[in-house]
Amino acid sequence: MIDVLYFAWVRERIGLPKERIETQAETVAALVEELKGREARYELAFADSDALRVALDQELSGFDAPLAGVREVAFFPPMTGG
Amino acid sequence: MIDVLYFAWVRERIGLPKERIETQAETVAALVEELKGREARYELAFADSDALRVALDQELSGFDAPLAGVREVAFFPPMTGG
Amino acid sequence: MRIVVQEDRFDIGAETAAFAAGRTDMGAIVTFTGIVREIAESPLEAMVIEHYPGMTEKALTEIAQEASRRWALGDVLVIHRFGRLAPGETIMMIATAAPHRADAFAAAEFLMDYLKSRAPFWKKEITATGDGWVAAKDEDEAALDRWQA
Amino acid sequence: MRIVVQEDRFDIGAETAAFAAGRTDMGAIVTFTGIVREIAESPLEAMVIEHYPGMTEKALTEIAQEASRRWALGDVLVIHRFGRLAPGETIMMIATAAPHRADAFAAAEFLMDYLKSRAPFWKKEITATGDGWVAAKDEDEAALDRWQA
Repeated sequence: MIDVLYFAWVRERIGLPKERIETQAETVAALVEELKGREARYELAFADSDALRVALDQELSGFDAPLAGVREVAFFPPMTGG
Repeated sequence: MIDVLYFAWVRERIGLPKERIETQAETVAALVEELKGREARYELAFADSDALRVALDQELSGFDAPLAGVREVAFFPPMTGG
Repeated sequence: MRIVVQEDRFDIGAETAAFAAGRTDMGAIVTFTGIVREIAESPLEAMVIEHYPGMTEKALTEIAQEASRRWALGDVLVIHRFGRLAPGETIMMIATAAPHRADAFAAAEFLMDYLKSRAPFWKKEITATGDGWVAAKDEDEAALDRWQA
Repeated sequence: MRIVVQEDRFDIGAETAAFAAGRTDMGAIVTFTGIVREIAESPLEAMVIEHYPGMTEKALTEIAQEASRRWALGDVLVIHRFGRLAPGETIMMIATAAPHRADAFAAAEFLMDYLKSRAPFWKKEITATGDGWVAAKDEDEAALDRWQA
């Protein structure tokens, strides 16, 4: 079981800020493919992965990173703080 | 007649902040030579002209600048504001 | 080092004065303050800032620690708000204290460049004609390049 | 634009708050504050700042105008004190307001570099073992080179 968090327009497209997922995906990229296969709103949210960033346990990461041992995955657009 | 002002250690070496001078000097450099010829304290203050700056009518200037029309000449070390 | 993430307003005057107070060992204090700006094209009603609680504080702390490693700093302050802000309201501020001005300035610019693109905040503009998420700028990402050793 | 040369203390918190207040057109405010710093070698009793009344205001105004020509600024503030200051006291501050942070930062650094070496102020350190005029640093003169077009 893994917590998946969504922020900004990723959250809006998927329609929820957080969910718990049972997955066998070994990498972030595999998890994204699995989610895209679920429903159109996931397909829409993850359509352009160049426009997305991912954090694993609150550290910025790459889409090829392994999910082994990870408790929290977050997907969001590029940050616009400051 | 021209007002001559001294600041910081130039003022301390010469022993006064300001004086009025009657001079025929055509440039700053000529005025400096004239002052150096007056007394030892001027000689001491103007010994190293590389360490000095000059302003003519409150604008930074060069030692070769003409004095024609100038009302106020100021001599001082490099600035250390901020 | 002080890192604050809050919804409430803060007083940049009081924060600046408190940050600078009693520093006889630091000659230079630099502050940056970000303010919600009116946009000329369409009247801005509000700016809504979303963030990632937990990761935000962690990311800001790491950025401030990296600045302290790179420059001789005496102290760093970061305050960043989230929630709904009106035009003219203060979004965030940073402050750096250093013995010399070059370090205080460089660290402040570094903090801002990293905070813009690496701290998990997202801005949404609310206007009379609709809402829209602020897009990240290529120039903000490019600004990070100058800090690569 | 506001240029102030004064002997009295000033409140950097109040000045910063007043400078930033009500700016819905400026997204970025940068401030720099200079503080009298203790010197490790010999306990500093005071810093005495001499200036050239008349020329000081003129030079600071010209430097601020030049900054406004080079960058898109909304406002500039310069406050510089003279007279006798104790360690920890604020010597001076500058503030810049701009739509974008790069302009606010660049203008603030430019103002400081020029103010250091081109505004007629001279510092004298008063210590228990004697007094001495602060020598201009080569690095401060060199800092001006980066602004040559």
